[in-house]
Amino acid sequence: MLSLTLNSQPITLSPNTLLDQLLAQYLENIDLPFAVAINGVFVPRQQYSKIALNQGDSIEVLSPNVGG
Amino acid sequence: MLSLTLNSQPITLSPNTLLDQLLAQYLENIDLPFAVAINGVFVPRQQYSKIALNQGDSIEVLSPNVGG
Amino acid sequence: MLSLTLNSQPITLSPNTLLDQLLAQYLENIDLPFAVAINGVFVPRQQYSKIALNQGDSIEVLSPNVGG
Amino acid sequence: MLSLTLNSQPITLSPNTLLDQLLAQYLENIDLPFAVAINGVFVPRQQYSKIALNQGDSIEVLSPNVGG
Amino acid sequence: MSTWQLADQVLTSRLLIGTALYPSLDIMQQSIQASGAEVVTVSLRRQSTAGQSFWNELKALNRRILPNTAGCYSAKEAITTAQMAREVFGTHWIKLEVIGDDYTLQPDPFGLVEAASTLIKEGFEVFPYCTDDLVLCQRLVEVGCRILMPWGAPIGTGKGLINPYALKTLRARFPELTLIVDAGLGAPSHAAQALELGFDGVLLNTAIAQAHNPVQMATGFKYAVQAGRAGFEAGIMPERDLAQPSTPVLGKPFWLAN
Amino acid sequence: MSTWQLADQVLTSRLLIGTALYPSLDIMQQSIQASGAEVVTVSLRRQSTAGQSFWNELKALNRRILPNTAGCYSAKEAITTAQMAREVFGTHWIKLEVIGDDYTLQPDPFGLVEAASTLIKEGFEVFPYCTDDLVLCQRLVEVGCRILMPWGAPIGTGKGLINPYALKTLRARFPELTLIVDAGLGAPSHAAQALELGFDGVLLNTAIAQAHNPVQMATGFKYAVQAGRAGFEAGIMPERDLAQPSTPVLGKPFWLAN
Amino acid sequence: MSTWQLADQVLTSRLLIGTALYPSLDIMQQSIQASGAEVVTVSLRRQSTAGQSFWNELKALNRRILPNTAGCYSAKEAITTAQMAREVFGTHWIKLEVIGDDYTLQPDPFGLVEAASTLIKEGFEVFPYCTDDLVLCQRLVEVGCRILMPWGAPIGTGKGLINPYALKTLRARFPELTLIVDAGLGAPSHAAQALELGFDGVLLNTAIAQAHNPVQMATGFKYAVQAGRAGFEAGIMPERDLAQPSTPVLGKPFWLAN
Amino acid sequence: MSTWQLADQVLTSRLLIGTALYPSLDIMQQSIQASGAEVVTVSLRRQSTAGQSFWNELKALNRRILPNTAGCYSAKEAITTAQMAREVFGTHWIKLEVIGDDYTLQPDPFGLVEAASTLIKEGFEVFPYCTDDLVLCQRLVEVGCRILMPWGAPIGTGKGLINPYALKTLRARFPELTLIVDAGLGAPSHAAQALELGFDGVLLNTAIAQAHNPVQMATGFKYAVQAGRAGFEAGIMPERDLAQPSTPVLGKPFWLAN
Repeated sequence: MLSLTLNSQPITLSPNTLLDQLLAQYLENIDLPFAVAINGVFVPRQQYSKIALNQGDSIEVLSPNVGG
Repeated sequence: MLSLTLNSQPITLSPNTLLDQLLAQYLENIDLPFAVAINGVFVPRQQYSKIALNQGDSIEVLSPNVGG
Repeated sequence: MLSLTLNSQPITLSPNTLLDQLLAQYLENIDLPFAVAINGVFVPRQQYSKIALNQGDSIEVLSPNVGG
Repeated sequence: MLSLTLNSQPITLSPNTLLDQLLAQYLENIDLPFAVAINGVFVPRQQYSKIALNQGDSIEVLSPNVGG
Repeated sequence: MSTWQLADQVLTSRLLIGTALYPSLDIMQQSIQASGAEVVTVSLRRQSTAGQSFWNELKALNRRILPNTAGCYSAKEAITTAQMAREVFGTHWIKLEVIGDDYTLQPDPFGLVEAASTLIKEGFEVFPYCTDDLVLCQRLVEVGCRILMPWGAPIGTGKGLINPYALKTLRARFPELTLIVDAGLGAPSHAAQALELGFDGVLLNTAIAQAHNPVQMATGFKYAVQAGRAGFEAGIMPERDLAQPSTPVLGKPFWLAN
Repeated sequence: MSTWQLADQVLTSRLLIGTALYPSLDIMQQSIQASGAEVVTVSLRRQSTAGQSFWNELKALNRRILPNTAGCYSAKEAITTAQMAREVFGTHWIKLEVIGDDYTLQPDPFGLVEAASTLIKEGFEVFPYCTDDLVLCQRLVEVGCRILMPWGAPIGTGKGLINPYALKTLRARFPELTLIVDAGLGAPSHAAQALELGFDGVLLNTAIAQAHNPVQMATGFKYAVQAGRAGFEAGIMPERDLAQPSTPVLGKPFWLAN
Repeated sequence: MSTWQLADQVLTSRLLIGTALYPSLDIMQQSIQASGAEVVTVSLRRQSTAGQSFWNELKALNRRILPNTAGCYSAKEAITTAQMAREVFGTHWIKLEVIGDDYTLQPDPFGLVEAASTLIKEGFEVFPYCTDDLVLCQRLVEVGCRILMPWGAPIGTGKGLINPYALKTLRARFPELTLIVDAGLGAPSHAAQALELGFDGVLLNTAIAQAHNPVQMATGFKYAVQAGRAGFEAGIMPERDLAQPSTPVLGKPFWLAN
Repeated sequence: MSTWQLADQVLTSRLLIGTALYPSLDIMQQSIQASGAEVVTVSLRRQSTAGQSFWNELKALNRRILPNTAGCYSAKEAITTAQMAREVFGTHWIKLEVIGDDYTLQPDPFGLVEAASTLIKEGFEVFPYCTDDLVLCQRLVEVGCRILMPWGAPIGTGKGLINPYALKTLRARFPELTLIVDAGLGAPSHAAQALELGFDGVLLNTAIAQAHNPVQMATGFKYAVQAGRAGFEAGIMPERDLAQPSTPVLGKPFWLAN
């Protein structure tokens, strides 16, 4: 199993999980637009299905919020 | 004859001229509201017909103008 | 007896007491220059011996103090 | 002959002239401390005798002046 | 837009405007329209052709008239001028100017109190053009003034509020009075600042009349008093010495977390 | 009201407004409406319930969105955040913040130029939140910025324009650029002053959101930018040191003649 | 160091100093020594032990004494106090204070002129503590004042010169008078600024007496008046809007030539 | 008078002075003497007759020399100039100027950090002429600067401290560094103010050299730094909004009692 973090929360995944699988699982109830970065690097939407997650990856999923 | 000034212009009048006589004569073409002071003292409109002018009187007839 | 005040303190004096008598009595231990006002009016030093005090007089004796 | 500039003045030198030879010649009457840069690069004093000048060199010799 | 009370009048605009110094009467008329001002200041002068045209324009504008005693250097002069103005314009309102100095055109505190006292007894509603001196203002209030018009800066200088501390003091000490900044404003932001300090209105002339484009400048001042008043009523944030983020720090991605 | 060009957009309002720090989303929505702003700033954060409600409100408001990179302390962070924002909001506009100091929240000139350079090459329209440093601004222009957003004062301090001299210099030296004062404004008069200096617009958040009455304060700032812009276009009178009468001296009665 | 004339005295120092509010008489004595001041202000109060010690110190200091009428709220009070002071201190100098307001402790223009007029007729040399109001100052001059002491700011606030424009106007309009800024100074730079404007001296108390270290602060103000006066006499450069190099551009090496 | 540490030197005066722009070398020499400055700035230029005379005067003055890199527009130029200066003047001190703009003559933050970094590695004691930008100053400290010389205003403008807020921030954030205000001062009070803010010294040239009487102005600045430093060390009273009497209210006569 892989240990990684999603928005700083520890999660475990089976090896070879793709990013879009993770997102489908974790964001199923969310109706907000979002974007993803892995280890501080932006991942465009078109690559979600091509990216396999790795041990220790730090995944950020961000959505609109208030700002000044 | 009396020598006096109207708005600093020297004028001569026959003795016993009343203020309203002077005004009638000098302001006949004027369509502006005005007020009068004699020797720096305000003369209300109702008194025009009661005031006899005197030698050396300084008469001011003032009307609306621009102001800040 | 007369009732009056010296620097706002009530005092009583016998009639016909002169100002310099009062001062001699009340200021005997004081080594400060001073000036006197009675009822808010300055009394020059030369008049101390000529002024008889009256019922209700308000006497101020003032001396140097700090000031800005 | 080489063409170069000294403090923006064109000069000509025979090939293989060393920097200290040039300085001896051009600065003989000067009693001011100075420092030298060739083509915008500082040349320490100890190297004057080792540096041969080249065609097109731009030599600056600077001395103390007023400054804020 | 909310209304306010100026003497016996209910007004909407907090801008009072002068009628002098415009390039033309036509531009004056357009500027006053554009300014939204409901009160205009005028003077009394000897008759002239210009005066005739002005009077016609003024009647057409149909604004509330506030005659001034501009140019008076003594209480006596100002009182006579005020009496004449009342008869001519049919109003007991008077912008009381008693000038104390030729160069600064500043109000004479002494003549001003004397003239205000007399005129109030004669039934005038006195709008005294005064300095920002608190004690002078107290005296004016003691003789019956309900309105004070301290200067922002000397007439025609366009410097804005040269002593905001004094103006703030006046507002704090006279919470119930009508306070109007009169004279010295140069830019719309100056008017906004006066209103933000809690002043009830501003009166100006030169800044509009002598702008490159008076009509547009009048519009600028119209908005400026609305801006400043809204700011005052809405409660301006206190100034802070330390920066504070507006965007939330909660929910930042890990790379912003430290 | 005239229009102006901000990047590829034609706008009417010269006020850009933030979406943070309001007492409630409802008040945020009303304030933005009242402000007349056509551009609103937003951020990216981890999902939250609040974020969901905000997003719904934001869509309903139908304003042009300017995402920020608030909270970023390096060029790399800011670049990643900008890339994510482009995808989320579907806009190549980015308010670029690279913070250089925790206490003043001031822009980092070095990181800012680096991030701006990269983002412009990637096709972004960069709105850099910068200091009023002329040389920094020149560098930003050299790497392709067409818009500059110098601070008025540190974020959230409400101090207004702490260095008008520097801001005037920027306007004089970059006559063709779009210049917007971003951050530090506290009162409507500050916004008016910025516009009077010739700035094209102002961006603010705290002064409105943290007012006692944000909706009314939003109205105040709406008028303030109109006031300041009109003043700028109309040509503000030069400041004078000597007083000048507005009411004419010609035609004065004899008692005013000396 | 050059000398100057204050009323009938030739002085060296342009600093006048108060005697109140010091942590102790000993520190007062040291501070006055350190300040270099040759004139000290004092008051009249009812006798007290403190008064006795103060009087002994004061005699030992051997400075020129300027009694005040502090605390007076009417011309009558001030006149009586002045008369008493003349007798007690053996000087016809009087610092005339007629306070018009409890909170700002500002001079009452009306009472001040009245008291000054009476006292000058009685042979006093009046040092009126006044506002920066030009017309008030003219009245004081008309009744015979040869010295004016306008405030910098309200007593004890330490704000410095809140209205330099008004102070400059006074200096320009009264080139022959002795002008001293009295009250409101907080820092040595404020005193220097007053002297740079051409004022003949400054009078202060709180800023020194209430400093953490009064003796050292007195030294600071001693230097400040010397600094400001030298600046005034030497001719301060006019402020410029454009930068100008100090180091010469002539003779620059080629790499600096463009 | 107390001493302070500037790099490896113990100094008495907190005034550093330039050598340019004087009406004559003789007046330069007298001005430097009068100023009490122990450190003088100089430049490198091509030889000239004037340079020869200057050099003789400079040697006679026997002051600590701080060469500048005035006129340099890139790090490379500044580095070469610094290296030449070290050899000519026999000092590792260098006033590092990298100018970023022809009109404001303001420091280039980018070139400055680059040059400072290189020069510090080569053993120089770098005195960087910088802006008041906190992040720039942090970078300079990171590359090894122990001294910072932020501008007060653009060189030669005489405007004084145009952004005291930024200077206060620098002092608060760098309590251990040597901070000197360099450039833009016009009057002695400006220098006093800088010292009162806690700055360790000031460096100036134009205000003295271009005064009507440079020698006297030098004296003025000598006193000004002493005044400001004493004020800083003695603890300047906090500014108050409400007036406070200095003369005691206790012991007032009855007519002052209410």
